[in-house]
Amino acid sequence: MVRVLLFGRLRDVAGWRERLVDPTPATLFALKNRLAAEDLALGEALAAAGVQAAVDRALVRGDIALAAGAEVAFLSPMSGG
Amino acid sequence: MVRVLLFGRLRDVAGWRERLVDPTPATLFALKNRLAAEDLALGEALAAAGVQAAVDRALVRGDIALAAGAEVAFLSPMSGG
Amino acid sequence: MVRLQSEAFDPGALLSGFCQGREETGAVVSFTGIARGGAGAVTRLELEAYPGFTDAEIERIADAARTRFSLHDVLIVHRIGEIAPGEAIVFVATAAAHRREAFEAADHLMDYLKSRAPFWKREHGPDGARWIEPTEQDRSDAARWD
Amino acid sequence: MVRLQSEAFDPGALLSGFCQGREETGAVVSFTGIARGGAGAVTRLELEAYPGFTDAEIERIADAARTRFSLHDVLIVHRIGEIAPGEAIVFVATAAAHRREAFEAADHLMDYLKSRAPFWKREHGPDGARWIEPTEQDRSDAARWD
Repeated sequence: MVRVLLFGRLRDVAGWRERLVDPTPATLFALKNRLAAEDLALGEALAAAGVQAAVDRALVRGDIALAAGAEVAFLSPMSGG
Repeated sequence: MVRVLLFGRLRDVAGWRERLVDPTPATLFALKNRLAAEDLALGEALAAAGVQAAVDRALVRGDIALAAGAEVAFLSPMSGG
Repeated sequence: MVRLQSEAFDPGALLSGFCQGREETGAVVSFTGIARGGAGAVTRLELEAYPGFTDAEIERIADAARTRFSLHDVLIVHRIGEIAPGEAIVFVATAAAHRREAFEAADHLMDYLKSRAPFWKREHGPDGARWIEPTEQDRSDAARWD
Repeated sequence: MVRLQSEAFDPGALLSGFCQGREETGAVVSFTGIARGGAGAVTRLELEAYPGFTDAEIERIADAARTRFSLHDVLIVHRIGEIAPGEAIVFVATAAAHRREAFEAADHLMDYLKSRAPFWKREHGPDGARWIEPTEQDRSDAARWD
């Protein structure tokens, strides 16, 4: 099981801000594919330019293995403060 | 009669910060000469680089006629705030 | 120190505390960012952070600035949640021996905060809500320090 | 507004007042200059102004900055008389729509105040008193804006 968080526009697209995904997907990309399979619009939004991912609060580039209990955040382009 | 004010180092040299000079000297240079005649050290200090004069609170370059009641200030090089 | 908070704050109270007991600090610069009303176009601002991530990112930048500009101290307070026009959004204070370092550090931190800090910001107005992204100016301001 | 005063002041209280009721000001920058103790080398500072001349000169520069940097407001408070280490000597605050103008105006005003404002300043320490003049750095900082 992993915890998924959405920030910014992504949340408007998905209609949720936080959910649990079970069982734990093997990798970050597998998680993205699973979310996209359930919600095409969200899948497109996650693939858009400027969207970043953080696993356990650290930015991640490319794919990465996910451990059970991981916190995965998808970050829309940041607004600045 | 004119009022003479000294600022900064000039005051240390002269030993006074404010005095009246009577009768009114015709010009600023005449006033300087009169002060120098009374106190050689002050005369030298007034002629030093960076010393400015203000008449009635406006900076003056060169000589200028003095009216009775004028306020003449001699300003040592400024320190900034 | 970096603090994210949903409560309104008084920039003056923060500055008073920050200036206290500094006998060797010659210069304190503060920046206060205020939510603008845009003559009625903006009724409120909504600012979201990712707790544990946003604060850690800002802390990292603050630490780098401390070294780069030889700061004696730095304080960053950032509002999150709902903010009304006229309220302070962000407060940055820097303390240094001389004014040049204090000015540059505050300027640099604000450029970073405005363009790269992980916040998501929405303006609400009579015509609905819109997400805000950094302007070109914000991006080029931040690039000055790279 | 420009104010010369012999009483100590709290920079935070000045900033609070300056920030109040600004719905269209996006940025407020403040600078606080603090008397440094120099690890005991300076026991007090003595600062003299020429009333009616010093304040008029500073007012003139503040007015020019208001125009040059499109400021919404500017406040300058300067101590005169005897100042102890750790006390604030000068407070400058600038308000503008955007941060760049507010930063530049405060920076500019401080460069002016430090190098060209008509004050006479003396440091008192265990070894006696000495008159202070602007440093080369102060002069070249001020020349950036000419």
